Amino acid sequence: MQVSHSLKVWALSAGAGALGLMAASAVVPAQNAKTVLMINAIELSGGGATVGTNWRDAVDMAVKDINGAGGILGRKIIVKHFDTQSKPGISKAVITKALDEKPYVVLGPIYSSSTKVNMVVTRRAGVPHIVGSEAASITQTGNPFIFRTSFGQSASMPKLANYLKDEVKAKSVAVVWVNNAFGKGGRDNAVKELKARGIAIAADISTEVQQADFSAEVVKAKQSGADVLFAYLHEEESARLLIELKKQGYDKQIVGETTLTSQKVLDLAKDAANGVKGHVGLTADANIPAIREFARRFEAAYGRKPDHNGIKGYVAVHVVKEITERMGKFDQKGFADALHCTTITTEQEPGVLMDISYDKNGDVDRASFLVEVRDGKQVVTGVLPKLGNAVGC
Amino acid sequence: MTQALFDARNIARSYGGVTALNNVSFAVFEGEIVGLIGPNGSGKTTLFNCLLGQLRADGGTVRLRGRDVTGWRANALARAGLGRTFQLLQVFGGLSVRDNLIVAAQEHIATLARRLFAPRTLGLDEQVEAALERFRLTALGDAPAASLSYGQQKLLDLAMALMAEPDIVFLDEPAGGVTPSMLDEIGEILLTLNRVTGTTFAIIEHNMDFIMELSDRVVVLAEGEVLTSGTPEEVRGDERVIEAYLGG
Amino acid sequence: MSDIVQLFVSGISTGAIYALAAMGFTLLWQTTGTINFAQGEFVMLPAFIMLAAMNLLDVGLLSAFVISLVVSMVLLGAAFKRALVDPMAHHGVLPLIIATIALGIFMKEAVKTFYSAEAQPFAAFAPEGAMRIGPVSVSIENIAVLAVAVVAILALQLFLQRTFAGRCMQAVAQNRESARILGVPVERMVLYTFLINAALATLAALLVTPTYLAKFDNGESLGLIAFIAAIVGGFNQMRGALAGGLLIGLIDNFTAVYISTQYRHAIPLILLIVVILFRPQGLFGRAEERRL
Amino acid sequence: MNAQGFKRLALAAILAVAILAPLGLKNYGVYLLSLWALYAIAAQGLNLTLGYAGQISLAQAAFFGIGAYISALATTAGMSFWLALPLAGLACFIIGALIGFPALRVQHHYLAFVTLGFNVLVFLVLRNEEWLTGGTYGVANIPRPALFGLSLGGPLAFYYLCLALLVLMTAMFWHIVRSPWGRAFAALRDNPERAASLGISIVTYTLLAFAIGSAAAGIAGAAFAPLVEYIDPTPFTLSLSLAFLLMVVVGGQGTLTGPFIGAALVTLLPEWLRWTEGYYLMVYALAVMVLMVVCPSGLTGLFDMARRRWERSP
Repeated sequence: MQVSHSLKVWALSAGAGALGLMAASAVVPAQNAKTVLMINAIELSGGGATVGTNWRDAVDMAVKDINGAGGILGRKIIVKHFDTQSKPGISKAVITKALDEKPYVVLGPIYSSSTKVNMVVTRRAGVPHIVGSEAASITQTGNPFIFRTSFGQSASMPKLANYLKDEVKAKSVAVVWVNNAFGKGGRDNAVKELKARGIAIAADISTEVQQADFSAEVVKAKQSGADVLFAYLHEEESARLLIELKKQGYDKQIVGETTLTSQKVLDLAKDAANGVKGHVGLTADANIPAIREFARRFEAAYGRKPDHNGIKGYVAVHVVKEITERMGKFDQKGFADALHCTTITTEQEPGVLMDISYDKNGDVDRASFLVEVRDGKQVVTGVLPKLGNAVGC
Repeated sequence: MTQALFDARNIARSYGGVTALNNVSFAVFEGEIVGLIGPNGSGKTTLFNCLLGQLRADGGTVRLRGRDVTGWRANALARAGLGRTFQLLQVFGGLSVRDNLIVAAQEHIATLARRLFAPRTLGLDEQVEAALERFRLTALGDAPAASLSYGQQKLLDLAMALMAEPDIVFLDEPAGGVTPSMLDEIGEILLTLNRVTGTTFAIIEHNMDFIMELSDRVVVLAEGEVLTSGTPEEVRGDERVIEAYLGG
Repeated sequence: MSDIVQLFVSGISTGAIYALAAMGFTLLWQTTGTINFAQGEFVMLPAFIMLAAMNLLDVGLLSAFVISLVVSMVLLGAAFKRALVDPMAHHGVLPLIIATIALGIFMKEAVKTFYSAEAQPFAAFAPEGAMRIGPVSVSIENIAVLAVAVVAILALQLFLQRTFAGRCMQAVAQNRESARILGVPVERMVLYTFLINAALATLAALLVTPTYLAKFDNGESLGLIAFIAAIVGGFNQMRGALAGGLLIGLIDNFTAVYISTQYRHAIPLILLIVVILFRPQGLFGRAEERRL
Repeated sequence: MNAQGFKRLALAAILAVAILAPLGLKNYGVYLLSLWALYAIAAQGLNLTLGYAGQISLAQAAFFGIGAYISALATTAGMSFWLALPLAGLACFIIGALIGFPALRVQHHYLAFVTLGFNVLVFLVLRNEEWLTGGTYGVANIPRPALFGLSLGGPLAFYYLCLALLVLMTAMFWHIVRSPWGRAFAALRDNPERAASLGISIVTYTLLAFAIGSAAAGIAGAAFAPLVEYIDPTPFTLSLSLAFLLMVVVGGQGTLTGPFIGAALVTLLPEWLRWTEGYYLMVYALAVMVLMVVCPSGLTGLFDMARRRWERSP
C-alpha cells in the first residue's frame, strides 16, 4: 500500500509538472544586437497554403539577398516563420507568441480575416506590420502601424471597373465571389464601382470557402445573361469555377482581379483558363526587367514560378530595409511615421522592383497590369499608370 | 359497482399485420391482487407494455382512478401512482443500494428545481432504512447494486417499485429465477403489503402455484384475447384454460 | 428551359456521387452500427492513390483506378474493419464515432504531409464540353458521371437482390442474430460490406475529383453531405440513401439558383431537421418500433 | 486513499498548477492558458450533456459562437461585460431548450443529428446577417472588462478571470452531479426504461443537461470574445464542435477532471510537441484511435485502470 501511495504522488507531481512544462515551453531566447528580428506570420497550411508558401519563399530570398549585401545598417536579418494555418484563431495565438520575441517588424499574413485579428495585437505592441491582404477595411481603422504590399480593394476595384467599362465595354456583369472577409470586401467595392459607372449587376453570386461544386453558379451566371462574368475567389475555387464553366460551355468573357490569372489557377485549370482576362496589381510576367529577374531567380531556387504573393513578400522586406536606412536607426514608431506618405523608387531601392507609394493609411499606389491568358500562360496586354491620388498627404 | 382503480378497455396492438392484442379489457380494483396468466406468446408482456407507457397501443383507453391516462409516458404514469417491475432484472448497477432506493422515490417529492438544491437524500432516510430492513438489505446499503446476488437484486428491484408508495404495482414475473425459499419470502412480502398497507397488485406469472395462492382474481390471456377471468378456483377448473395451455 | 435541364442533369449527377458515398455509409451502419465520420476522407484518399499511381508508376487513369480500388479495399475496407471496428464492437456507438473522427483527421493530415497541401489537377475520364440535344445544352461529363454511377448502383442492387451472397448480406443487415442462426457466415458478409463501401468510395473519387480537384480537405463537405443524405433518405434502407443522395444533389443546385446562394447549405439542413422531427425513419425508410 | 480522495487531490493539483503556471510565462503562454480555461468550460458543459445524460451534441461550437457574439455585440454597444456574460449563458440555455425539446421527444438519440444541422445553420446566420453580426467582417475592438475599477485588460489579469469562471462553473457542475439530479442522470444513463418507470422524465432531464451544457458553452464564448478582441464566424464551425467532442471523450466522459485534460490536450500539448512539427495532429489522431480501442472511457479511465492495478499489486 505504501508503495502504491508513493507511486500515486509521483504520478500526480509528474502530471502537474507536465502541465507546467507545456505552458513554459512558450518561453523564448532574446535576440542579440548584431541581428534584427523579423516575424513572418503567414498561411503555410489550410486554404491559404499556396499563397503563403509563395510569400514565405520570397521573404527568405529577400533576406538572403540583403544579408549577402551586409544586412540592414550592418545588422543581419533573422526571420522566423509562423504558420497561421489560414485560421484567424490560430493566427491570433501565433502572433501573440511571436511578439513575445520582440521583433522589429511583423510581415504577413495574406488572408484578410487573419490580418484583422493580428493587427490589433501588433498595434498594441507598437510593431510595424506589413501585410499581403487586400480587404478594404484593413486600412480604414486608423491603425498607424499597418501597411499593405499590394492594392487594397478600394484601389484595385476602380481600376477594374474602368477596364470593364472602357476596354471590355460591358453593360452587365455577373459577380461570383467567395463569402469571407476577402471576397465580401472585393464584392462590395466592385459592385459600388461598377454601379457608379452605369454597369448593371446581373447576378450576385456568393460561394463558400473550399466549395467544390460550382455547377449551380455557372447555370445562374448563364441565366443572368450578363456580358461578363467577374470571378473573385481564392486560387483553388477559381480553378474549379473555370473548369465547370468550360464543362458547361460558357461562352461569355470571364474577367478576374489578380487571383484568377495567378500561376496556381493556371496550373490547376489548364486550358479551362484560356481566354480569361484580368487586372493584376503585380505579376511575375510583367515586362519589367527587375520583376523578370526576380521571377527567374525564384524559379531557379524553388523550382516553380512565383505568383504575385511572392513579389509582395520580396518587396515587403526591401521596404523595411529602405525605410530603416533612411532613418539610420531601428525605431519602430519612427518607421511607421516614415513610411506614411512616402514613395520608394527603384533607383533608391531596386528590391522594391517597381516604384511604390504609401498614403497616410498605409495603402499602396503603384502601376498595374492588364493581362490575358493565352495557351495556359499569362500575357501582359497593357499597363495602367499609378493613380497618383494619395489620401491625406 | 364501484369504480375500478385501474381500468383498461379495448386495448389493441398489432405488429406489422400480426395481431398481438385484440380488444383486451383489463380492470383492477382497489386492494386486489390480480394475476395475469397465459401461455407463451399470449400477449401478457405486450399488454403490460401498452398499459404502462412503454409501447403505444393502436387503440383503447386506460384510466387510473377514473382519470384518462391513455398514451401517457411511463414517467408520467409513475408519478400518477403506478409502480412496476420488469421481466428481466432492472436495477441501476452503478449506484449504491441506497441510491437505487432514493432514485426510485425522488421524483415524487419536491419540485425539479428544489431537488437541485435539496440535501442528497431528500429527507428520505427513514423510508430508505425501513425498506432496507423489510427486504433485509441493511448490511448492503452502501454496496453497488451490481455486486448483489441475483436474489438480492430481485428484492431490491421490488423494493424500488414500492418506494414511492404507488397505488398499484405491476409485477412482471416476480417469481422468475428465484430459489423456493426466496419465493416464499417474496409471496409473504407481497401479501403483507396488500393486507397491511392496502397496496394493489397486478402480476404476470408463470409459476401457477405461486400465482394461484396469491391472487384474489386471475385473468387468462390467450392469443391476444381475454379467455376468461375469475377466482383461482374457477380458473383452475376451466377446461378452456387447460386447453389453451396444452394447445399453445 | 435549357438551364433547368442542365441544372437537373448536374444536380442528379452530383447527387449520384453523394448517393454512392451515402449508400456505403448506410451499409456500414446496418451491418455494424458504425457511423463513419471519415466517410468523406474515404473518398478523398482513393483520389490520391490514383494520383500517386499515375505519377510514380506512370500508368493511365484506368490502371490507376484499378490499383486504387485494390488498395482502398485493403486499407479502407479490410484493415479499417479489423483494426478499428472489430475491436470496438462491444464499446457502443460513441467510441467508434470518436475513432472515425480521429481517423478522418489522420487521413487528411497524412495526405497533407506526405503528398501535398495544395490542390492537384486530376484527369477527367470523360470528354469535356457541352452536348446539344435540340434546344438544350448539357455537359457531357455530367452525363458520363451519371451513367457510370447509375450502372454501379444497378449492379449493386442486382448483387444484393439476385445473388446468394447479396441476400445473405441483406439478412445480416436486417438482423444479425437471426442471420447467424440461419447459418449465414456473418463475419464474411460484414467484411463484404466494408469492401463494397471502399469500392463505392473509390468510384466516387474517380467521378468527383476531375471537377473538385484532388485536395486533402475535400472530404469535409462530402462526408457531411453523405451523412445528411443518409439520414434524410432513411438510415435503415439502401434505397433511402440512394434517394437521399439524389434529392440533396438536386435541392442543393436548385436552391443555389432559385432561392439563395448565401443560404444554399441551409436548405438540406433544414430538410434534415424537418425530417427528423416529423418522419424520423427518413423519407424513404422503414418505420422502426418506437420505444419509450 | 480512496477514489474520491484521489479525485479531489487531482482537482486540487490542477487548480494549483493553473494558478501558478502563468507566473513567469510570457503573453503567449498566458494566452494559451486562457484559451485552455475557456475550452475547459465548454467541454465541462458538453461533459454534462454527453457524460452524464448520454446525449451527443454537435452544436457546442455554435453555442460557443452565440455566446461570443452576444458578448461582443453587447459590450461594443456599451453594455457591461458582467451583464453580457449571464445574458449569453441564459440565451444559450433557452436556445438549447428550444432545439432540444422537439428532437428529444421524437427519438432519444436524434439530438446529435439536429445539433449537427443547427451548428451549420448558426454559422450561416452569423456570416450572412451582416446588419446584426457584421457578417464576414466580424466584430472588432471588443473591450476587456474591469472589475470594481480594476482593469482586467492585461493578459495575466484576464487569465485569472477565465480561471475564476472555470472554477465557478466546475463548482456548479460538481454540485449538479452530486445533487439528486446527478442520481437521476446516472439512473437514466444506466437504464432509461427502468428510470422512466420510476417517474424520472427522460425528456426533462436530458433536455436540462443539454440546455445547461449549452449555457456553459455560451458563457465560455462570452469570455472568448474579449480574449481575442476580434471575432468573425470562422472559428465556430462544425470542426470545433467535433474538437469539443474529442476533448470530452478523450479526457474521460462522465468525470469532472476529464474535460480539463481533454482541453489541455488540444490547446497546450501542440506547444509541447512542437518538435514533431507537422506530425502533431497525426500523432494525436493516432493516439485517440488507440485510446478508443484500448480504453473507451478515456484518459481518466486509463488512469483509473492503472490506479486499481497498483492498489491490487502487493
